[in-house]
Amino acid sequence: MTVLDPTVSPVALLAADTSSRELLDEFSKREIRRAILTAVAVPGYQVPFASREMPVARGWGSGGLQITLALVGPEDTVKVIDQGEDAGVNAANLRRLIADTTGVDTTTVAGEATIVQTRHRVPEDELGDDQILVLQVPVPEPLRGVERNMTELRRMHAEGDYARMWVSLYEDLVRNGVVTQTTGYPCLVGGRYVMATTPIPRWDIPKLHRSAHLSLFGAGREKRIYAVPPHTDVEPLTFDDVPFEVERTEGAGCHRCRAGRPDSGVESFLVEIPSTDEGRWVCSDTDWCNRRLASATVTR
Amino acid sequence: MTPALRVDGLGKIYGPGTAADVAGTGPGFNRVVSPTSGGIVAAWDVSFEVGPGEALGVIGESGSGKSTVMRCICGDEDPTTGSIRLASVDGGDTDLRTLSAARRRALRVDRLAVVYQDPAEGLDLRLSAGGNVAERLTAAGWRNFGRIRERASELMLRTDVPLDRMDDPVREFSGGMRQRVQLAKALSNNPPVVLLDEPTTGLDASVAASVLDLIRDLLEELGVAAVVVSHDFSVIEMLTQRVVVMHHGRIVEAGLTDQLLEDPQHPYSQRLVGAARG
Amino acid sequence: MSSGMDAIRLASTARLQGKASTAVFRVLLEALARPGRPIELPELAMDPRLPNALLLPLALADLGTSFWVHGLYDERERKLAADVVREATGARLAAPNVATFVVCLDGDPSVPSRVRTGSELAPEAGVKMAVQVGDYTGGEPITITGPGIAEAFITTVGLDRAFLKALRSRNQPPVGIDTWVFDRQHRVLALPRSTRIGAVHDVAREGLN
Amino acid sequence: MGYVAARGGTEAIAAAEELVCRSRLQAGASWLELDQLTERLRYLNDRVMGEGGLWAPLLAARAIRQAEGDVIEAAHLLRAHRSTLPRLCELIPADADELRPLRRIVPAFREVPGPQLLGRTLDYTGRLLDLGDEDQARAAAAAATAAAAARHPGDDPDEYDGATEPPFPERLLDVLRRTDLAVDRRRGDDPEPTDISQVAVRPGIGRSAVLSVMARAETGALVNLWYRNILGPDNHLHEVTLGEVRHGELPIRVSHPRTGNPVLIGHLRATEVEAIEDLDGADEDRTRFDVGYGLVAGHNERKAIAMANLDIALHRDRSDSGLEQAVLMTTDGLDASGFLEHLKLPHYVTFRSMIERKQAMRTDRARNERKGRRQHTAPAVAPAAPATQPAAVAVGEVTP
Repeated sequence: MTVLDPTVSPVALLAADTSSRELLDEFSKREIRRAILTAVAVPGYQVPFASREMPVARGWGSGGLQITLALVGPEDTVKVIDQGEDAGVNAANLRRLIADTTGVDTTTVAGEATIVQTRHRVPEDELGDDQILVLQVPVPEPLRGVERNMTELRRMHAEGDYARMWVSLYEDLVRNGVVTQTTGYPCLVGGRYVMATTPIPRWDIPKLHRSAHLSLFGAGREKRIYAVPPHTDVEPLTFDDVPFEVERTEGAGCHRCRAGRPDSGVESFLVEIPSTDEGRWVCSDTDWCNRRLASATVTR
Repeated sequence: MTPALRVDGLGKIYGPGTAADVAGTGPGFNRVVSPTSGGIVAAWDVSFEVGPGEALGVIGESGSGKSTVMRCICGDEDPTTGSIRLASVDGGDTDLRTLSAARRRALRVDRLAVVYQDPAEGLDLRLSAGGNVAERLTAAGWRNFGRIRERASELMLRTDVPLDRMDDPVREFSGGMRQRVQLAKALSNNPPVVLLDEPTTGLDASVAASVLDLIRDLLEELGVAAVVVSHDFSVIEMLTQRVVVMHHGRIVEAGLTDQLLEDPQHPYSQRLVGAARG
Repeated sequence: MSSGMDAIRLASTARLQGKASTAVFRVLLEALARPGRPIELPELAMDPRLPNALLLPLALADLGTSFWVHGLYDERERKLAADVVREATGARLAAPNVATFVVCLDGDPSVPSRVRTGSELAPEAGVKMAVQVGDYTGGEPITITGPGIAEAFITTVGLDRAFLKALRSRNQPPVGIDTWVFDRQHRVLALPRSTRIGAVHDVAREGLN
Repeated sequence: MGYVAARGGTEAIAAAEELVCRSRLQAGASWLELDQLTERLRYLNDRVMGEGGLWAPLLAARAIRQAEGDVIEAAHLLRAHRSTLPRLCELIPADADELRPLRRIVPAFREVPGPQLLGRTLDYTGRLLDLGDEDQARAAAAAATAAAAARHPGDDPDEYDGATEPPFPERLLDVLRRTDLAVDRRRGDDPEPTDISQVAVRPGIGRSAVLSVMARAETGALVNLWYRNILGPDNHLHEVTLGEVRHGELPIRVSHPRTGNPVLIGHLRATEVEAIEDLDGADEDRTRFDVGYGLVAGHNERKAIAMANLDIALHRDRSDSGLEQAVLMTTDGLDASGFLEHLKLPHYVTFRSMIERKQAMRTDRARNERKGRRQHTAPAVAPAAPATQPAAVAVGEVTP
């Protein structure tokens, strides 16, 4: 390392170590890391960050990918899922980009991962305090349905002025009899900021509430990072007398591992197979389902 | 007793100018444009108090500065000088102008309500009537859907909005009914001070009369402090006990409403009363 | 040797690249996510003459950021530290009220009142501050609650009452200062602005056990 | 543990990628050389550099070839490549007066200081599709290329060579300022140009950032935003008079990292436009003009004109009309097409949740119909007092 040559720019020296395979240079990582730290210190606040272009398109997980790449070190093991599935095409693509450019280990087992990058789901396994969940966020602004003007949105968050969000819930109940918000249910984080829960299903929201793990949310296209630290309140916005409802279908159970059937004693988020026969439900978390199947086989 | 609302030395200049440029404007000069700066002295040296349960009228022609005064009190405009105090904020010790914009906006949730001439200013026309009431209640921290529904129903009943229209968008309502919804929303959480800006102007005469009746009854029942801004002496006469007359940005006369109507002193007041009686 | 060359030589040990930079960041993140808990720093090649508090800007600063180093006791040490950070990161030296990073080498309680805290509209403008202390056992006992903390606990962080009081008065979330406290046993703990720091000098001492 | 290949997806994307690469190679045509792109498809190459935010003609050509001509894909490749490059120093802001023009027109005047220089433009080429013989054209191109290579600069006195022309002393804006016909809105609050690759732009950001966003915008998006405001529902724009339209070479310098002295590191071609606006607002100075500014990388006049016109519209539009947000947030080609195309990703978890809510609505409706109750009264849950209920909640005698 030639460090005493005063004609060499100190910045060039810092950059010199970056291996050519990496998708982000050292400075880009630092900028993302600064935003991550601010996000953790201000739970639920959408921290603006520069957001580099990634080898995947905007809207395809570029925000989550940048967070993961800013986090991973040689000790890490990464799991990547899309819709709960490790084998999905988008998950597979992101996993291979991360592994090929950083050399990090990957896994499909939630418990083995130090970093879980996900789109649209939180794993069924409860994550521990040594794990970080990275969520890909297409639309980070929870209030966009009630306000389009970004300056006004900024004011509303700054003042904690969420009355119009409550009114939209009121109107929803009046018109439809139930709260019709499906995935990405708005939550109040740490009693302060309303946050968009990516589009994870309502089923997954309780897993963010006072969790042992740290959750980081990355919106690459809209250039925002936000976070839920461990042991932080994540409360779905709902009226006191209108219970928050997660997805459940009476009588449905996974046709593979039987999760959700009354005799299984365990529930999971099920997705539908469009058919009319008995096998029309299956776990969205494929690895969790596989492990249940395997252990059931062993038990038998 | 602390007045519910107290305004001292309020002034507002649009465009260039400071207190030094006020000279040469006002009723005595028959102009509001400052001869030195060219700025418009919309209101100057306006002071009054309103006690709990009392309604004060502010009367004047358009351009007299009465609406400017109202917009300065509620925070839609920032006055050039003067102070505004509410008994509900630090017992009247704090000038609202020293508060942050965010805190001033927060006062509009439960300390102060405004009823605008145009319901579109005070309502979200895309929302249902009940939703508009819910907006104020949820902003004030109400989190029980059943209780909000109940409260909204009470208010619809009280303001003569048919209950079966409560869940329809206000956009589909007539002008009079929109104004009733605006009243229901403004009064939904019993704010101690209500400002009404030409609340019946623009309504058909018969509709205006019934809305006026409703306002009078509500003010009496609620015991709120009210400021009623109007160009129309019949409105002031019906709703208020005391009145100030504004002309070219200044208060030219103040007194009990019935006395002032009976025996106006200032020539401008005499002209206004004359026009109303004529 | 001139102090400039000295700084360049020291900076060569303090320039955190690739894995070292990542490892330090992960510790800073872990500390911030679990406020008040000391975390072991990774093994680094940094010259032992340099205080660990410099690791905050050394791991996170770059061309587009600025920093300030505060230290009343030893102006030579302060200046050298600043030169090293500038040389190792490319960041600009700036006044404390505008700097992205502030390093406080001596626990001077006037520092929290001199740095930027951001605003409700831009909480991200709040400073990231590193404070160097001797060890965590000294200083004022405090209770800690807030995000990242499962149950409130009582601790000391090596900062005295005046410093903590100054910090508390600037932290009005979402506005405030995110603080990392480095001790001389190669550890760091964090007090993000979201952490509520309570006074316990009048609380029964049994609470510490 | 190593790399764990999840069954299914990994094989599928690897096969798809392999198919793309193989098809590209075996296209049944000769290999596409980079100079064919930089020299024969220069508008395309310039556009990709502009929208990619990176001046690198050969890299842009590679990107276009790899993207098989998809402009946004090529811009994406350039930008993702840039993400891997460390940012070692900042350019010294370039002075547009140093632009050495290859073309310059001033539609606002017939006679201007300096020449009206039509230069290389498609404007007055007959828009007739050339159906000439391919072999003849090939031969003509080869002959012309050879002749050009043999010629030395200055051989032909009639041929304009931008490099020999000094910078023009005055631009139209200088003339307007000298004659006191232009509003002066030079300001000091945005002294250092914002690098939009380093910040998340949002409404309220300085003008330099807004201009940068437009300079990097997708050409079609910017042209459409302009036209939408001329003819569409938004109507924020007037038709401007163009002052300067220039295309030329701009010297680029950096500060030496140790000495701080400026060092010339090269040139880039750029298109510059000044758009003159006739002010007519109630609070505007009708006795003067205002000027909007456009500067984009490469030769792309329509984008630079749209930019200059939108610049002045943004300055005049002080309301919350949303024009600023539209310019800042909706004109980036990668953002828009990336989000559009993400709809192709699996969405079965969200769709499942949507179906579940539809069923919940039906269940609720059916339950209410059974009970013969109006659908939208309070839910069956017994209302409890709200936690933060104010002391008095009633209106007069209707107190419950």
